[in-house]
Amino acid sequence: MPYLPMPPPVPYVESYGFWEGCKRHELIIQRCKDCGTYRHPPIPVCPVCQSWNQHWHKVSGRGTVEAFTIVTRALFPGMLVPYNVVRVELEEQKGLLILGNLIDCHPDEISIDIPVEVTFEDVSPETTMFYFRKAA
Amino acid sequence: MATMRDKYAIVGIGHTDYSLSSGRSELDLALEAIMAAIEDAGLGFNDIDGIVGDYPNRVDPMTIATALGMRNFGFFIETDFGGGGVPGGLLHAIAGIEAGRATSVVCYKSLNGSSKLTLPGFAFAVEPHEHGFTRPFGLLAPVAYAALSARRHMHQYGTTSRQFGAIAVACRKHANRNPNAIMYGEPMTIGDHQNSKMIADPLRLFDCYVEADGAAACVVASAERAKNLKQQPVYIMATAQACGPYLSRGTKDPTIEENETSYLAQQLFSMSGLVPSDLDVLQIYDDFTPFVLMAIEDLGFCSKGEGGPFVESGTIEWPDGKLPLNTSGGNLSEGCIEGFNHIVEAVKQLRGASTAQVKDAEIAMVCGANGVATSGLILRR
Amino acid sequence: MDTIKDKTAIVGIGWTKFGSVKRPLPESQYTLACQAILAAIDDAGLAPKDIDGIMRFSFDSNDPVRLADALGLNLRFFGKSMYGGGGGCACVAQAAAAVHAGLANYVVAFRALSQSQEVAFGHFAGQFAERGGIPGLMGWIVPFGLMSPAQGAAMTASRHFHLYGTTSEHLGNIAVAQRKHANQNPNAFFHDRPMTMQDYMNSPMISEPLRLFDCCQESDGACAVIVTSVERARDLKQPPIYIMAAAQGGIWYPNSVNMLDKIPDIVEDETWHLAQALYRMAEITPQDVDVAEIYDHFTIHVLCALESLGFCKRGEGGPFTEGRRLEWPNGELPLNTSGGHLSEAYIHGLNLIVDGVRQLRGTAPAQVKDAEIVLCTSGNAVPTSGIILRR
Amino acid sequence: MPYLTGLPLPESHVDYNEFWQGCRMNELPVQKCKDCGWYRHYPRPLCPKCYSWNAEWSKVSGKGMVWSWTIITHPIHPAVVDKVPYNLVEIELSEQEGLRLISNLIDCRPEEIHIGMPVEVVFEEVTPEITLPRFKRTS
Repeated sequence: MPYLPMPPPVPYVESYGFWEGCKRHELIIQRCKDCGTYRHPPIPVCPVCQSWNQHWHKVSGRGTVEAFTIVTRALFPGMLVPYNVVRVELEEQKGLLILGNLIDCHPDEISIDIPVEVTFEDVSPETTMFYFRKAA
Repeated sequence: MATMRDKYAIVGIGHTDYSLSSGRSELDLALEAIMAAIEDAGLGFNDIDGIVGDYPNRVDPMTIATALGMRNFGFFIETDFGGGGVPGGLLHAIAGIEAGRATSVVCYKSLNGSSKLTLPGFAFAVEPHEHGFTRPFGLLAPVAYAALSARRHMHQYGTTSRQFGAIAVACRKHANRNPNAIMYGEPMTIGDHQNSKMIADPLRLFDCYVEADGAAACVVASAERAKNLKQQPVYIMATAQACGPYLSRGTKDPTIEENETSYLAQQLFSMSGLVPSDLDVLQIYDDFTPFVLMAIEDLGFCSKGEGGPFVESGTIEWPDGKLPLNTSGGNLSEGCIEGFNHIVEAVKQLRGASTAQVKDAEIAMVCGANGVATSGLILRR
Repeated sequence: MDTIKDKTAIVGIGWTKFGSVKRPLPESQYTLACQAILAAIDDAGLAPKDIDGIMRFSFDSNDPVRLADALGLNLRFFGKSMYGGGGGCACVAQAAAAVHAGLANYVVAFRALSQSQEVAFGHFAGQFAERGGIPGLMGWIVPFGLMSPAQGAAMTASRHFHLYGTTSEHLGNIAVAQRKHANQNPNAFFHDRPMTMQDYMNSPMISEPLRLFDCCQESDGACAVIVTSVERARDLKQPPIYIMAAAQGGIWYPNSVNMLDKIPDIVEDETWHLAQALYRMAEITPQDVDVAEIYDHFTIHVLCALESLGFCKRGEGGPFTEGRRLEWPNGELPLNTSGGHLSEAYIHGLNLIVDGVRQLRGTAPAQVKDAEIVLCTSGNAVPTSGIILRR
Repeated sequence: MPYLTGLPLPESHVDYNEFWQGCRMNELPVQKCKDCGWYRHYPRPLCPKCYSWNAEWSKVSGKGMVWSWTIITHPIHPAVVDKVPYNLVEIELSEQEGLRLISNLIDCRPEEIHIGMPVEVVFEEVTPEITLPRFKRTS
């Protein structure tokens, strides 16, 4: 079951690798082969050294909540509220942010800086979503 | 009254391979072309402080700025109206630099017309609802507008399909010297044109542009700045845009003397102080052959109705014609980069680096699509 | 480097009635655009045939051909700003640049919106819900329920609260001040609706920590301004309002899926860069500004802008809103004196520019005494733009 | 049976609804300036000739001539894959030079169509909401 009744992302040229990783239950982030900088969302060129050499690098999936909101108004019928949206800073690199949801977590338990870890949900044969949960 | 004549120059050009299927995103293609243009200029990525986006903004300048590591980009604007607006991107760049807002501005166009590997974003923009007056009747693509205009031209002036074909044949001949042209290695005779599949009578397959994957870019800077850069500057003698009430979002009536392209010509020639006979080479937007023929008339290279005989006379064919047209093959045979390929080719001609080099070419014109809001350039060595 | 300081002026302003999704105007976006543009032409004492340039907004379907069709215009300059609300002042800036370069004589910058008939921005993501999948960059946020600018702004707010101790009352100060200004403005949507801090605190929570009254409206209406050279301006009907500075600001931002979920840690953000360029060109400091027309899509973004624009330090935006500092008539920095997007109408920043011009003409609904310099900005949290105007 | 079916149909829009409502009543209403009398199509908010906002929806005769035509022989859009060849005509209405609209001729073989041929409107109901103005030869 996806956390929200929303359509899945449609992978595009730059993002196939990421979503393939999710299918393997791996959080993989694009990384510059020359200067080692991670970047997300994926883009073809390294924003730090402009190198085209890049590879998909498996990250720990651990990080901290950098910002969040509890959405309390549904934008269309069938949208369940309240739900949370969190922006997680991954531990690999300062400012390496990735947006997601914090599952199995009551709104009152969410605060900035709490440690979280990635988890995966096969929502359909084609799509595996990544989510975060509070770190044990 | 300020004039921008010769105050600015194209200092770098870049482009990708043009192909039917690149397997690459428009962003990927754009970055390759832009970085190539910056390197061609001998500039560093951080020297770029302005970006003119490509309508309808397929590739976000903010993403380009991020990829190029531009910590602060202080000038970004979008030229309007697709194939008509592309040369106008340089006009916007000049305005920005002249206002002291930037020093080196990159303009670009990136397309996945062929493989359609596009990257959809927001759906804020509202489609003009007047489509309701055309689509239900089967007017569903630009080729149909071109066909209706072409038929009028034939009716009014006795223009023939072979004359439209002369444009296609010239462009194909030029493409066959250009290894980056999609139609390279595929010669075409007027007979081939006449036998090509009818798409929208009187227009045949070879009257239509070739959809392509690819990107092209250039860097604009002041003439002073240009002097100290790597390449021989190509000076912008004139740049203008034109859009008037005569368009009326319908079919272009080829008999109307005063139209967007004639207004464009008037401005380009008055700013440059030139006359049509001063030009050595033409790069005219060629989505469909009849629009090229009409542009040749509207730009004043021949009078109304004489476009047919003019193009049939060989005048537009390299190497012997007096006014070679679309010497890279253009949208018809090199591949449609919505006219940015025309800018790149004009610069190559003036650098003496074209694959169909016009001897001693000194002055080139670039003209955007007609029948829509349009724009153009006159460039010199 | 040569700049356009004081070389161009705004000589005409026009606006329509304002409606909203709840109280729609019957006119189309096309009609509203024509109404506002003709009003501005008339205000300037010009004729439509004088207009030879148009700058339009991204997402505005009134392209140059449609406007030339309707208004009989012969245009030699046209272009498009980018990033929605971030582009309002960019339209004026590029209009000024074109005039300065001799590429056009009289350029219109305009915005027309009919959120009741077209896609209402707060709800555009609803269109994704019916799709089989979420395409492109939106695929990184929409499947996780980040679908509206208000939700993105809420992320910024939660972070700002956490980093700097900012509170809902601080945001409320902005909303309450602007409502007070709207109550002075007969054309403001909320003209007849006073609002207390209590009313603000009682307004429904949209996306924690943002409430309904932290959010701009979804409006119908249009505004237009006309830019020309100072030489031409002298012979026209209105006193010229000089453009002291016009600039844009954008930053290197590797996490660029943008739903206004700005990262308030960054000190040198897009608006900070904008401010440097504006003050450098205008040769003034923030202390010289008499009226601030700061783009208010959401109160939190106004607060961030006050910091980035140098009215206070990063993180001090909250306390800066206290002591009625932003309130006409006695506040030290009257803010969005027409009511702004929160309380007048959401015309994508063009109504802020119109009000800025009225302030300098001395004809604003909430007139600031002896206003001489006005700062107008466009939407932040995206690449943005701004202008500084003077009498 | 209408000439072409299954193509994208007009959406309701405040600027254009009068036109389509007229067609439903088998009338061809064209926007006309109440002050200078100039017809305009497609509809626009005001008169670009005299800047008057006074406009009426004037029922025109529906008579005109073929200004230009084409035969679409290649599926230029997914919606017409099984519809080609079909004709597409631009009609100049008799009321005003340059007053043109896009339509189809329902009673002509391609070789019979020529510029200048006199035509008159016929109305084809394609849905309960939408009736399209098409044209036939004037006998």
